[in-house]
Amino acid sequence: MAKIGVFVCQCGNNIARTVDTADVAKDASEQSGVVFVEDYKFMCSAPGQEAFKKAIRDHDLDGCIVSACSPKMHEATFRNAAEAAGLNPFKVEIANIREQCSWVHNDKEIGTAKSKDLTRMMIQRVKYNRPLERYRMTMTKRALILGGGIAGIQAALDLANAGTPVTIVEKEPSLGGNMARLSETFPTLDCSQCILTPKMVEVQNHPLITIRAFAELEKLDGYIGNFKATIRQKAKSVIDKDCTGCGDCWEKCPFTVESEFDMNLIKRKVIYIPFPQAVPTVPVIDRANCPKFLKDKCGICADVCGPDCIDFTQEDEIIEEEFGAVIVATGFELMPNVYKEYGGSSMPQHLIPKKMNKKQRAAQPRSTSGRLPDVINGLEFERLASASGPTGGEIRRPSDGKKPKTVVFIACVGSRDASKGVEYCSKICCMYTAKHTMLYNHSVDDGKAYVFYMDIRAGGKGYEEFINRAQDEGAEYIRGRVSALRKKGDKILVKGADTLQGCAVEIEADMVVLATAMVPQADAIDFAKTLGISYDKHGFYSEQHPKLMPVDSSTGGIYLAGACQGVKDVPETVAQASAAASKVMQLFSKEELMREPEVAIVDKEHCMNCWDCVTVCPYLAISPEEVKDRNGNVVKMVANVNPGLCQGCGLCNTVCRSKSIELQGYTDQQVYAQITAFEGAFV
Amino acid sequence: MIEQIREKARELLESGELDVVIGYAEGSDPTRTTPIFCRKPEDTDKLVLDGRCVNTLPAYLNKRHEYPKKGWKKTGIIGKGCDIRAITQLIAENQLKRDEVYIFGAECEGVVAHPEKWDGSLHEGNCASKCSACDVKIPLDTDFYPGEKPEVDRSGPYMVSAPALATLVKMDDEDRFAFWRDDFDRCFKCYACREVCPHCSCNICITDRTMPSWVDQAAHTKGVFGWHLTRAMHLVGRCTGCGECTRACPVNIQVDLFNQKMKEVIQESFDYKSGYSMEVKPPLITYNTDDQETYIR
Amino acid sequence: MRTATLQKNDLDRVIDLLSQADYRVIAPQNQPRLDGPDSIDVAVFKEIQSGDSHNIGEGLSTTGIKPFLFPKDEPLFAYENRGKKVVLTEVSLDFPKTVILGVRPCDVASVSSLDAVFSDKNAGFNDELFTKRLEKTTFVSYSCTEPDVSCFCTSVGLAPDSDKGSDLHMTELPDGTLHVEVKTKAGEKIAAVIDALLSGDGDAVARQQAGVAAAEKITRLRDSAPILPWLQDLGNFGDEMWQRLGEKCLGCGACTFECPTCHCFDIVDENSGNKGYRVKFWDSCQFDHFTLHASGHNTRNSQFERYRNRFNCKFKIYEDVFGEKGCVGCGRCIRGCPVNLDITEYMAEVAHKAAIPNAMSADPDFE
Amino acid sequence: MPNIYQPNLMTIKKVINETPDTKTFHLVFQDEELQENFEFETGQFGEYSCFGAGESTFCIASSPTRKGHIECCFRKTGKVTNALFELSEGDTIGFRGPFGNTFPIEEWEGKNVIFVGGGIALPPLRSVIWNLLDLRDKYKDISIVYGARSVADLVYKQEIAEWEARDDVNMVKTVDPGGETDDWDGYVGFVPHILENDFKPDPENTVVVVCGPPIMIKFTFEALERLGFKQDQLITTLENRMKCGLGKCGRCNIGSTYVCIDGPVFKAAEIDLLPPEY
Repeated sequence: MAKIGVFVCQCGNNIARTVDTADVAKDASEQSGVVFVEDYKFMCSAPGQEAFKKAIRDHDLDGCIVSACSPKMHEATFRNAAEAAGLNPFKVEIANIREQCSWVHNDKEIGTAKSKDLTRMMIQRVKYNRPLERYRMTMTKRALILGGGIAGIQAALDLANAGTPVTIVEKEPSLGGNMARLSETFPTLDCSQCILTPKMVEVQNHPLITIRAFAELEKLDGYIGNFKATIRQKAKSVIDKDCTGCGDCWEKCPFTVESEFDMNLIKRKVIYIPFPQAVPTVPVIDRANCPKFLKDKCGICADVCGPDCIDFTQEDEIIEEEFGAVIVATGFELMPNVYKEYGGSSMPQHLIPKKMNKKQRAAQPRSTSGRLPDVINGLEFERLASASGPTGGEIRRPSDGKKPKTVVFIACVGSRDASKGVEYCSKICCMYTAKHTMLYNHSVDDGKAYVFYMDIRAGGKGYEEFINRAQDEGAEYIRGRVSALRKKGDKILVKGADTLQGCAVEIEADMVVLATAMVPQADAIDFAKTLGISYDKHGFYSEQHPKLMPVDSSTGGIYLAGACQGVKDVPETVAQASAAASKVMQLFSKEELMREPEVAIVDKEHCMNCWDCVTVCPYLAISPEEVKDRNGNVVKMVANVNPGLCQGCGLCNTVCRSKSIELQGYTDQQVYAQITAFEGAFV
Repeated sequence: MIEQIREKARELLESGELDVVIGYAEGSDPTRTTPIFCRKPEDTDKLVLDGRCVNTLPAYLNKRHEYPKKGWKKTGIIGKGCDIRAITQLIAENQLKRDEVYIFGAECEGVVAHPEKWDGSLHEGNCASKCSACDVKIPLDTDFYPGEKPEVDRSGPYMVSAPALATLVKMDDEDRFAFWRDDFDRCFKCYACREVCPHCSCNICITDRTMPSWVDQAAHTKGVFGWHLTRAMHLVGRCTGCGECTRACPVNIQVDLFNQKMKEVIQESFDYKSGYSMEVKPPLITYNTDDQETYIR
Repeated sequence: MRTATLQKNDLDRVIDLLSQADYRVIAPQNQPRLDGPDSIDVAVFKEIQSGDSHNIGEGLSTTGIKPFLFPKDEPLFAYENRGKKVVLTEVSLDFPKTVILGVRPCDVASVSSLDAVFSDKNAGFNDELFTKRLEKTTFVSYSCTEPDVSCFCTSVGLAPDSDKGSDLHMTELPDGTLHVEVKTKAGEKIAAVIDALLSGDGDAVARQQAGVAAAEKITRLRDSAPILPWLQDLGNFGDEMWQRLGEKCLGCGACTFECPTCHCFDIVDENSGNKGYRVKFWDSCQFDHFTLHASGHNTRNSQFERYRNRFNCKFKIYEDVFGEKGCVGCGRCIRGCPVNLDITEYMAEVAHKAAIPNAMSADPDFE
Repeated sequence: MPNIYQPNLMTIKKVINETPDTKTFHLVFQDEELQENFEFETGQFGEYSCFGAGESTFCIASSPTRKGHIECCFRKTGKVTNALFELSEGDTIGFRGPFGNTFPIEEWEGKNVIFVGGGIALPPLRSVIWNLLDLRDKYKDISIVYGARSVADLVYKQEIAEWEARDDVNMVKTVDPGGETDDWDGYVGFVPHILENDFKPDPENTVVVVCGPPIMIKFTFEALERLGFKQDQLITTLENRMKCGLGKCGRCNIGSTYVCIDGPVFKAAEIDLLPPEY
């Protein structure tokens, strides 16, 4: 027989204002199985918790209801207190009479009646609560970092410096990511590469960090503490361990193609490192463009290589490694210029909203190149302004290399416009556009920079001052939108509106820089599926809780850092990377992994092996299992849940027609008892 | 047609390739046929196949019934197109293996809506509505088909619905509820609708589970609605539209209208029709990150 | 007792008069249905008001009159848990004075079978929910003139014009008039209420002839006499026919729920908060969990065993235990069976086994 | 006459935990007059209810010779027994009964009586055992052979010790192979085997009462018949599923025999005349 204690909290006046807590306690005391009730001002206070523990011990309670605030608040508090008092923590339930009752009612009579119902329902429920034990499991204390940009680099260094072995997987031949492309950074205007490359070198030299550049994650199995990653090391055609990075091969290589790193503004060799400070300094052969691979001609690189480390026969290598945690730091890309009025082309495939059907999607052209060569985007401008860039830091326009005397910068291209682009604010554009005007003014003395903007959003430390400085240095800010860009001789006629002056504006510009929206990587959604994490409608990865768990992904053991989770500038990215690293450290600080026991369990007797649960499980936590008789013959197949993978989402419960799978802690018996205890249930 | 099937069935029973052939024989009235289990070659002489053969025989292949326990390694079964869809669906749901059955299929002219309406022939006045736009009159997956099986285009939606459904959909909510309440008043929960259904495959039905009793067992309004709505939901994306639940109902409640409505919804929302593929899973059991509803991701 | 003639088109007046005399009048009525090829006519017994259309005399209703004596679900009492105490509240046994009109002879004959189970004739336990309803109910039966293909009342000692269990019996004569026979005191009361509509003494000869004519239309003629002795031979319990004939049975309860004499029920508590009802509701011996022990042992583990029990119940157990007929030959179990499992085929087979050669004549195919 | 389905209310006076899933309740009627006048005979059963869960059938496990309260003993297996299991002292349950026939203890006077039980089937035997022990002079040797799957599954452990201690009872206890503990001092083996090979009772002037699962009854009867027992010396109780206990709900019948009315006590000779549906 149940010996249940009911503890009604007044929450100061928060609950007591609209609920007669004494009446709720009295009603509870009359319920079958209730042997102790308490009505107290603050159950969560230290004395409240002590009274709770004392009651458990004195009355040998085997179930407790705390009628108080949301379980999100103090379920853990009271479960821990119960454990300290010798009661299984899962025999404690919270009846939420604050958020779901006192705060939403004004009438005390109604509030009290509802509180009684909620409490009664929990009393019935707790009778079916079984004592549960947390699962303990071993873990592999190695972290996998996906993406070698500033987020991945920072997380790797933090973890490795704390003694955790780390592997970075980067799809490009070098670490660095988008930050390596930047010229200077706002609001301090310090050189981006100057602050980034020392970190890259530190990563390269760190004994606990393994860099897998030019590699991609193919598959991720397992669960928190015990992931198994399948990594494809793409063939570099260069033997890593022998290469000294001398550069003979790429210097002698006679073939060039456009450099992705330099936003196609300049050419690179076919055997190449993306930029001079690349880490690792091991070149790769671009097989798609190398004549050796296309028509078996050339091979100069192999001839000139001193250590003899060019290997044309090298094949992709599949590496399987185990990790305990994963940090996703796959970054962002800029939305290409997809606007005809801005001289761009139509929308690229991956940016087409998912609402389009297959046919509509197929009809969209794939080309991203613009019609007007001197209309460039922010990243292209960064390369033009970068000392290591194609122009050595001099601002020259792409079409003819002239120094542009008039440059128009257009903010919010694609951002904040759900009908044409993305509805969110890309956040960094106001700042980098201001930076660009300054870089431009510093480079071209007599140049004139115009900025078309919607609002200036400069909510960071030193940010507003930075905007002011840009304006002081000569940038002319025009509040308004640009309606069209037209080619006019070798200039671009910018037609816009000045909404403050209330007049139309026309500027003949030498070059136009578009601050296009910051969007997830093209393959972000596919990659999320590989990882089994959730994402929003744009393809940014979803955090577990927007405020309280901003770096946890929806899947245990997978954390998010940087712009893959949402638009961010460098300081925010670094902060989040460190936060993700500290989450991993926290996970690895324990001897064993503890998993909450609220996972699905299978009723093997009734399971009819339709595998609906297997199909529906988003975490791949359920698999068929053989049931054998005494002689080892397979008598039937049933579903089996891996408690390490199960996140307790309950989808399997809903699809199981035979009711053969249920969630521990939320069993049918518990839920049914709870529902039927509500007197109005079947009216 | 039936002669060729009889001959083939006899041959396979004689050779021992099949342990049994499930088919139809003459019933106890001239208007009816009845399921028959041919074990001996000579039993196949009793096989008939015409518009009276209403039963969906794959119900006998459902693990829930005792038949698979009899130790039959390979079962022959005579199937109309819709029955074969049911077999396909059973296989898709892992309730049957393809190599456990040998499917005799033949072109189906349609079946009578109810034996009471049989007057010696099949015509517009007595043919079941499910047959009106059936696209599997030439069945899909057969092991034996008398003669050459013509190719049929089945790419379109399967939108056969009873005229009664249209009447029902036009009613306002209150009238429709009243209609069902009055009709369900006859239901005494004999579960004929469940037992004849090839897809009700739980070894213990949710209505028979007592801990807890989600569905009230008694046949009052709550218990009856509880059962029929649960049944309808359990068949979403799985029902192959054989209509046996309605035909079998001893008090003539058109319970398959729920299934038909659900079939339309599933087809409109997910472009899915059941029983056409062993591989494609019904949408309601599939976790898909491409789902058009963003909340699910 | 009294006999008389009633005009058939006066049946509406009969309903009016009985309603005015404070009877709750139950009569067979066609249920509204949706149009379309898949739906068929349904007739059920329902309370009828003046002016409602009935279908008395038009075929056998889809369901019988059992629900008016033994409802498909009914509360036995209410309970309320109050802490450690429980308060029980009895249900009312004050049932309305009822007349059921147009009951077919098979259905009305089934009442005494049910009474044998529920009244104190059975082991001294009187189920007042049944007996008090029965006390308040008067049956006005109506001979069949057009038995259908599934009817077999003549095989179980009844006939299309039987008046067993009836209070007032009507027979439709070829001239369209009704021959009325008052059988009991309760029937007399009805006759008194409708006295104005009754005339003469009735045509006893025509009534007799109508019965004979109807009986001749019944094609399922089985001799049920050899069945009981054959079933009483325990050796036949393991006969191969049970499995052979019963294997197509899918285990639904259609036959039992439509049967006028099937009386099995289950009892459960239906709860809402601290209160609830203990409810008695129809159950079926055809369900696999009917005899399932808590231990997992099932005394009737296969479906054919369950149907064997049903057949035994109809033709042996009812007679052994309750001293009544277990089958009234209404044929609903034949009409309602989804797989055409036909009880008369069992009867024929048993008769055949009991070596009564002429029993096979109605079913020449069954060799 | 009151509603035959409406139970009488009883208060749980005492709860004894027999095994992890088996409990004994001591029950008294809340109606004092009924408590005073309630009569039953050994072998009869009742319908016990937990309001909100339903009714379940078990025997009255106490002896009619011991007044003051009745006892029931049950294992939690289904909805009702699980709910009953959660009740505690002072709570109310419903009871309908007594129902069914009784052990013919007058017939056994002057004879040796052997009780053979397995697992949760000791409660019906325990009623008749105490009944006989309270009338000890009327009977000759009384033996009890009791077995369970494991030591933990033995019910009435204290009373087993009590019977072992008495010199007018021959107590034989056994557990299935694998179910023994280190300090187990009884036999290890299945009941029919122990009975036939170790205990070997003499059929002369002896009756045997067997209770247990159907399979155990079958093997025990066979073993006893090999020892020379005749069918009319063998008695058992059948426990078919029941709901009403009144011969109406239709589920406990074995052919034309209703266990709730004609049973639950049967002689082997009577069972032999029943179809094999138990």
